[in-house]
Amino acid sequence: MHELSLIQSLVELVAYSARENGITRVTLVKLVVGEYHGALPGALQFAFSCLTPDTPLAGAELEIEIKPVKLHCHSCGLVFSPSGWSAVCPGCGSSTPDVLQGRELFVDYFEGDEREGEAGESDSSPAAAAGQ
Amino acid sequence: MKVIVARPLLQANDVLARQNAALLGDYRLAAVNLLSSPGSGKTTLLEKTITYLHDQLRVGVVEGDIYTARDAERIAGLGAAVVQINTSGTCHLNAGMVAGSLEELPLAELDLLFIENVGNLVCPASFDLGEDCKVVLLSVAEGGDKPAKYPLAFQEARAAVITKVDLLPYTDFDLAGCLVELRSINPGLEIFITSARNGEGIAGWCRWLQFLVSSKRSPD
Amino acid sequence: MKVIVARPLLQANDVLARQNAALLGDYRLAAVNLLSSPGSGKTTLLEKTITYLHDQLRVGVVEGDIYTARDAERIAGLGAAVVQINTSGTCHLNAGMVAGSLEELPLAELDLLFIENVGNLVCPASFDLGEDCKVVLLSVAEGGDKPAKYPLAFQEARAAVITKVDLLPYTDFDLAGCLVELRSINPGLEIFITSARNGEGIAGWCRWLQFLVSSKRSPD
Ligand SMILES: Nc1nc2c(ncn2[C@@H]2O[C@H](COP(=O)(O)OP(=O)(O)OP(=O)(O)O)[C@@H](O)[C@H]2O)c(=O)[nH]1
Ligand SMILES: Nc1nc2c(ncn2[C@@H]2O[C@H](COP(=O)(O)OP(=O)(O)OP(=O)(O)O)[C@@H](O)[C@H]2O)c(=O)[nH]1
Ligand SMILES: [Mg+2]
Ligand SMILES: [Mg+2]
Ligand SMILES: [Zn+2]
Ligand SMILES: [Zn+2]
Repeated sequence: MHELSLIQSLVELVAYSARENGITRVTLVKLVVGEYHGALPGALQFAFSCLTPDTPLAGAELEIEIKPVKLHCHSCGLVFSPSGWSAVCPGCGSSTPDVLQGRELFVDYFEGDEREGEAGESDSSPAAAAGQ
Repeated sequence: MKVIVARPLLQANDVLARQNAALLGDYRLAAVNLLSSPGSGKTTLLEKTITYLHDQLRVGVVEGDIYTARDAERIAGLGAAVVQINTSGTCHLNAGMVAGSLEELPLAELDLLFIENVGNLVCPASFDLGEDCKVVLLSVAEGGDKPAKYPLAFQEARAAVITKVDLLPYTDFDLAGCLVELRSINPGLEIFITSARNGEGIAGWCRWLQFLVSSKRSPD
Repeated sequence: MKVIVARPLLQANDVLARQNAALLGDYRLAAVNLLSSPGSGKTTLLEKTITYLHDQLRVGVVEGDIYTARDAERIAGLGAAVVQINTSGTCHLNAGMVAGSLEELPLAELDLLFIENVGNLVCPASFDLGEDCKVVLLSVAEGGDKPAKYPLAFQEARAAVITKVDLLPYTDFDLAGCLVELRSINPGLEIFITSARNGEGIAGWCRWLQFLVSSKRSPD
């Protein structure tokens, strides 16, 4: 996955929601990324710091929670984190588990400052809010 | 002030993908998103498939490439309906690009739609386009370690097509070992072993496509 | 969502790339960034090159992969200094990742550094890492139309290595036509025609590497 598409989407989503909520300056963004999607936290931080200036997210902190893959074995009920990419159950050797965790890719929450009377000004489309 | 968002990051793409899926659903048109490295043989497999299924299914194609219309020209040469998308640098198709192409295709006159993604084993796997399933290609010449090294495409796919098996004698590809690794990465994966050059495995692959089409035509 | 054009990201990357270049300059250490599709033969070419140059140059390698340390293990098996970067999903190396690896390598004891990028003919071409030059690989099995369809890597590269020419008899690769197209895309490109399997072209490629190293050691 290209970290740029991730962070561009994040900036659009948060800038849009900030505007809806009358927030002019975002201070913290919490991102949850499942291991399946991959993305090195450093690469995401780097893209975030490059793509947020001139947006309401300028100067904000990006907090990243990586959710490790967790699988649930149908046959024996074991919940396990696979070693490498094998989906084979270490308990019973069966190999058709459900994915309990690891596919997440969402903005959990953000924090920011409200300013009286500034909410809803100008164009409020996501693209404009993201400073594109 | 804290604002709970809890919205998927690729929501903009996902919304468009669901619209594409709904449109394809209206026509009961099965759609397959083809993923692989550059040159694994996506267009060649499409050529063989369209020719093989000529009397049985009407196939349409969305061709995704960074530049050139060469793949679309190859498909058009077979008489199939085809639309070329040029991403002009972007490393994957997204649902919005595909939405535009669907408007240009005679959906009511098709039984099966292929979307050939940009040749890239990494980035396209994260973007749903509204397809019924993803199919990943792996050519024998690339080496059998690619599923473990580039796992997401193989995890997201419903089927994998191992291509160019006519090259087995001239490579160190360990077919048995690769099958074991593929099944451990994605136990539910359908696997087809093919050569577009000598025709091996094409019949089995096409049977599976016909099954996809009839499941979509008469669900349940 | 256009992915390649994000000037601020590339500019910030370039700042780090220039720092890497300055560090490599201090050691007069020539560095080559290897780009290609998955499985074009980057690691195999490195194995042949390290073995061939064993008595003449001390070679170090930064291995970029999404997952696994398989490529680094292959290189370590030859006794060369190697650091593995796992990008955990990211589709290219950036200069920051490479900066971290340079700290772990015995730079003063090396003559030539290879950076094997993630297998991806698209995204890595946009990110400078501080290398002296990019070299792009194209395997005969991928087909001769890849330079025209994925031009950026071929435009950015100083040299192209056509790999797996031992497979020419079993493919429809048009070598003469591909050379013409390569030269029209990038007239200054050095081109090497090689097979790691039968050794063809490896000597010429290694001569060029020695020339790179000596130019870096005694500039002007
Ligand atoms: N020997 C052999 N060569 C094949 C086979 N299938 C495809 N090829 C060759 O592989 C090369 C690439 O094939 P394409 O069909 O263009 O591959 P692609 O995946 O569509 O490539 P892009 O769309 O550019 O990413 C061509 O030279 C084909 O002739 C096969 O079964 N055997
Ligand atoms: N016939 C033939 N096969 C080759 C040649 N060079 C490499 N291969 C094979 O091509 C496959 C891929 O080689 P690698 O060296 O792993 O390719 P790579 O570009 O490093 O792959 P990634 O790092 O995973 O992107 C392996 O099965 C190699 O044995 C060659 O000159 N001739
Ligand atoms: Mg193609
Ligand atoms: Mg390699
Ligand atoms: Zn990418
Ligand atoms: Zn179990």
